[in-house]
Amino acid sequence: MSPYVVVAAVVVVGLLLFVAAMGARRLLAPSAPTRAKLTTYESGVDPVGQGWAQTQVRYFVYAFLYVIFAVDAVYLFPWALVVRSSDLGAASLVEIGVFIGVLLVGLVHAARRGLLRWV
Amino acid sequence: MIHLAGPYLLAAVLAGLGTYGVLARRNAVLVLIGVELVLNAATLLLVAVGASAGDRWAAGNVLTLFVITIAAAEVCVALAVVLAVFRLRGDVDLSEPRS
Amino acid sequence: MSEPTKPQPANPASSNARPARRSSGGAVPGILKGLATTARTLARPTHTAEYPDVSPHLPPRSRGVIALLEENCTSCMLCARECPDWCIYIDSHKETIPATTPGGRDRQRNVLDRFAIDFSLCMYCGICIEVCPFDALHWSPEFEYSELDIRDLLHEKDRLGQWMPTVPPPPALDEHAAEPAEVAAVNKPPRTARTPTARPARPTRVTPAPEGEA
Amino acid sequence: MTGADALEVVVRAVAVLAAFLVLPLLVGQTEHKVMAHMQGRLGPMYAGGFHGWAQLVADGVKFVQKEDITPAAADKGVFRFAPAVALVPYLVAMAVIPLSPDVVAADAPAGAVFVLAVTAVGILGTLMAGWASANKYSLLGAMRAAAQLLSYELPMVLAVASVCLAAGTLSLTGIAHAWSPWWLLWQLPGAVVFLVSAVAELQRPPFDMPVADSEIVFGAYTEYTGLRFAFFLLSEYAGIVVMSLLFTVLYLGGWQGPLSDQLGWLWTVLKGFCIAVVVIWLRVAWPRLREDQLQRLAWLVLVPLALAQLALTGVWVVLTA
Amino acid sequence: MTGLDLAFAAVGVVAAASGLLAVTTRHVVHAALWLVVCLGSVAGCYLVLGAELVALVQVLVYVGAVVVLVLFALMLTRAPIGPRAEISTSRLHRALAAVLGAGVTVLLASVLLPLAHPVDRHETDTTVLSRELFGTWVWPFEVLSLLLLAALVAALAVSRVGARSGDVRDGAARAEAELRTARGDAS
Repeated sequence: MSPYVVVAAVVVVGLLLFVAAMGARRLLAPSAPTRAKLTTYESGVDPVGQGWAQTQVRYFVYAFLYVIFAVDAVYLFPWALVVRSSDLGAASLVEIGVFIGVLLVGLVHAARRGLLRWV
Repeated sequence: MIHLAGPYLLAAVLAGLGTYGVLARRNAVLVLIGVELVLNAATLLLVAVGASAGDRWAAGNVLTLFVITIAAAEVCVALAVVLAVFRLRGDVDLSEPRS
Repeated sequence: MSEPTKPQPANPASSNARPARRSSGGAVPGILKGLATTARTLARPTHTAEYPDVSPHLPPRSRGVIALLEENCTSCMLCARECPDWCIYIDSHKETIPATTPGGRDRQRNVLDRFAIDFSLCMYCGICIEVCPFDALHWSPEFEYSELDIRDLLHEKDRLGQWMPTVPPPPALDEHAAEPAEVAAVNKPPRTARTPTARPARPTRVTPAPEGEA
Repeated sequence: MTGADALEVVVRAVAVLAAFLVLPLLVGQTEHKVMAHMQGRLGPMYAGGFHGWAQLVADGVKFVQKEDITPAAADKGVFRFAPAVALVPYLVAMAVIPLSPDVVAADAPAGAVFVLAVTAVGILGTLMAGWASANKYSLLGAMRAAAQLLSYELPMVLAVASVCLAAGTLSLTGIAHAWSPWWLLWQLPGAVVFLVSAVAELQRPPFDMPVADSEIVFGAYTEYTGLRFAFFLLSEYAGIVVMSLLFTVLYLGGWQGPLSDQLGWLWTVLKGFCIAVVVIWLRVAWPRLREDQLQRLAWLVLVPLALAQLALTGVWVVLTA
Repeated sequence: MTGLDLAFAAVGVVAAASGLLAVTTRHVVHAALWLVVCLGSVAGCYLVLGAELVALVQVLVYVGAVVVLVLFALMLTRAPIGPRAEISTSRLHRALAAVLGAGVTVLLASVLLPLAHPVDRHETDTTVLSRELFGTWVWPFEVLSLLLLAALVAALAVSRVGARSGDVRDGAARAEAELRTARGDAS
C-alpha cells in the first residue's frame, strides 16, 4: 500500500478538522454583526479608499530569484541518489557544479547590480 | 493496472481549457494561467506515457522535469514584462492598445 | 532582573555612548549576549508579585482610598471646592443649638447630611485631604474596592467612614523635626497673664507631651 | 484495498491528527512558561491548577466562543478558507516525519522533498488571508510574508539537499539511519542555515516582519477573529513542531541514542522538544530584523553558506564513496 | 476499473473542474487560486501514475513558486475584490474561444483515446530517473542552466524598466485615477 494513501487520508482528516471546528464555532459562538464591526480595520479610523494599495515592486525581484533557484535546487535531490554510484558520482559532481555555477553568475549579477540592496 | 484513457482524456480537457483561457482573457496574467494549463496537459501526457513500461531513458519523467523548469523560467520573464507594462501604462489589459 | 546583568556605566552619558561602540565589534557578540542574558534570567527567581495570593507590601503612605472621620467634618466645603474634578458631594443644613447658659446666645452648627466621593471620577490627587482644616479626610491604603457597576464607586459617608479603621497612624516625626504646633503651643511657657483671674484653668495644665508621641 | 487496510489508514490518519492537536499545545505552553521565566515573570498560573497547565485548552475554549467576523469588504470565500490552507500543510507534513523506524504514519520514499513541497503550500494561506481581508495592513503583511517565505525557502531547500546528499537517500527514515555523530560537525553550517530559515518560515521573531505589530497591526491576520484566528496561531505552533522534528531527523539522528530500540520515538520527541525550546529562546532574546536586513541575510549570507555546505558535502561524498 | 483508475478519476475530475473555474471565473485572484487546485490535483495525477519525484517537484515549483509569483503579480497590478467583467473578452469572442477550446479537446481526445489501453503501472524509480538525468540527459540539463540564467537576467533587466524614470508614478497615478473614476461611475 502506498504511503500516499495515508497522506491523502490525512488531508481529508485535516479538512474534516476544519469543518468540525467551524461547526462547533457555529454552535457556540454568538453572532451579532453590526456595521461598525464589519468595517475594515484601519487603526480605529474610518477606512480610506479600498483594500488595495500600491506596493513595492521590489518584492518581485526576490520572487524571481526564488523561482529560478527553486527549479535549480530541485535537481539536487536526484543528484543525491546518484552521487555515490561509482560510474556517475564524480561526473555528476562536475555536472551539478557547472549547473549551479552558471546560475550563481545570475545571483552575483543581481548582487553586483545592486538589485539585492533595499533602497 | 491503470487505463491510459483517463490521463489522455484529462490532458485533452486541460489543453482545451488552456486554449479557451488564452483566448478569452484580456488580463495578461490570466492569459498566462491558460498557458500554464496547456503546459500541464503536455506534461501529463509525458508522465502518462512514462507510466507504461518501455519508457526508455525515463524520458517521460525527465522531460516533465525539464518542462516544469522551462515553464518556471517562462513565467518569470512573462511576469517581468507584465509588471513593466503595468508600471508604464497602469493596467495589464491586452486588448486595448494605448498611446 | 536586567539591572544587575548590565555592566554598570560610570555615568548616564557614557552609557549612551557604549552600545554604539560595542555594536561596531560585530553582530555575533551581541547575538550571543542576548541569548546569555535571557538564559541567565531563566535560571533566576522571578519578580512577579502574586497579588491575589500574596498581599502586596504597600508603602505606608499609599493612596488607596479616602476615609472620612465624620465627627471632624464641619461641612466647610473646602474639599469639595478644591477638588479638581468635582467628585465630592456635600449636603448639610444648619441647626440651632439653644444657649446653654441663661441669657446666652443660641449657637448655630452645621450638620452633615451627605458626604460622598465618586471614586470613578477621583484622580487621587489628595488635595481634599490637604485642604481639610479639621483632619476629617485621611488616606487609607485599602485599594480592593472595585465594583462591577461603575455607579457603585460612589461612596457615601457611611462607606467612607468604614474606611477609617484602616487608616494607619501618622508616621513618626523626623529626629530633629520641630514640634507639632499643638504640642509647642502647650509646652510654651505661659505668657504673663494680663487678667489671670479671667482664665483660671489655663496655667495649671503644663504637662509636657511625651517625646515619641505622634 | 481490503477492510483491514482501510482501517489501518484511518487509524494512522487519526493518530497524526492526535499528535497534531497535542504537540503544538505542548510547545505553546512551553513557550508561555519559558518566555515568562526568561523575562522574569511566571506566565499562566491558574488554568487547570498546577502552574496553569491547561491555559491553552482554556484559550481554545474561549476562541470557539468568540464571534467570528468576516469584514464586509472582504472576499468571503477566500477569507474563510485561508486558515485551513495555512493549517493543513503542517498536518500533512507531520504525517511523513518519522519518530522512529516504526512510528511513522506514511513513510514516503521521497519524504524530505515531500515536507519541503507541502510546507511551501502554506505560503498560500497567508497570501489568501492578506488579499481577501481587503485591508491595506493585511495586503502589506501578505506581501512581506510571501517575499520572506520565498527567500528563506531556498536556503532551506539547499540545506535539506545537502543532508540528502550526505545520506544518499531522500527518505527521512533513511536519512536518520545514515546519520552518525560526525554529522554534527560536518553538517553544522547546513544545520544553522536550516534552523534560521525554519524560524523565518514560521514568521517568528526575530523574523516577524510580516506581522510586525508596531507597523502593520498583525499583518495578514489583522481582520481575523475567534476560531479562524486561532487556526493561524495553531498553524504557527504546529509549524514549530514540524520544523523541530524535521531538524531532529535531519541533523540530530532522530531516534538514535542509548536504548534506541526500546524508546526510539521518545528520543526523537525529546530532541525535537529541545529544538523547539531553542526556537522559543530565539524569540525572547533577539529583536526584529528590518525588511532589508531580512532579505540580505537570506540572499547574501544563507544562500552562499548553504551552497558552500552543499559543495563541501558533495566533494566529500564523492571523495569517500 | 481498478483502484488506481478510481483514484485517477477522483483527482482528474477535481483537476478538470478547477481548471474550468480557473479560466472562467470573473474574480481575478480566484483564477490563480483555482489554478493552484488544478496544479495540485495534476500533481495527484502524477502520484497515481507512479511519478513520485515529478509530483513533488510539481507541488514545490508550481504551487510553491510559480503560483505565488502569479499571485504576487496580480496583487502588484491591482487585483480588486469582487467580480470583474473587464478581465475577459467580449461575449462573441468568448464563444469563439469556447468553440476553439472544445475543438482542441475533441481533436486531442480523438487522436489520443484510440491509443489508450490498460497498462501495468510502471512506477518510476527515482534512482533510475536520476541516473538517466545525469547520464543520458546531461547535455539538455546543462543547457537548462543557461536558459535559467538567461531568464533570470532578462527578468531582472525587464523588471527595472521604468523604475528609473518618472513613468512609475505616472502609471500608478493613472491606475489610481481610473480606480476613482470606476468608483464614481458605480455610485
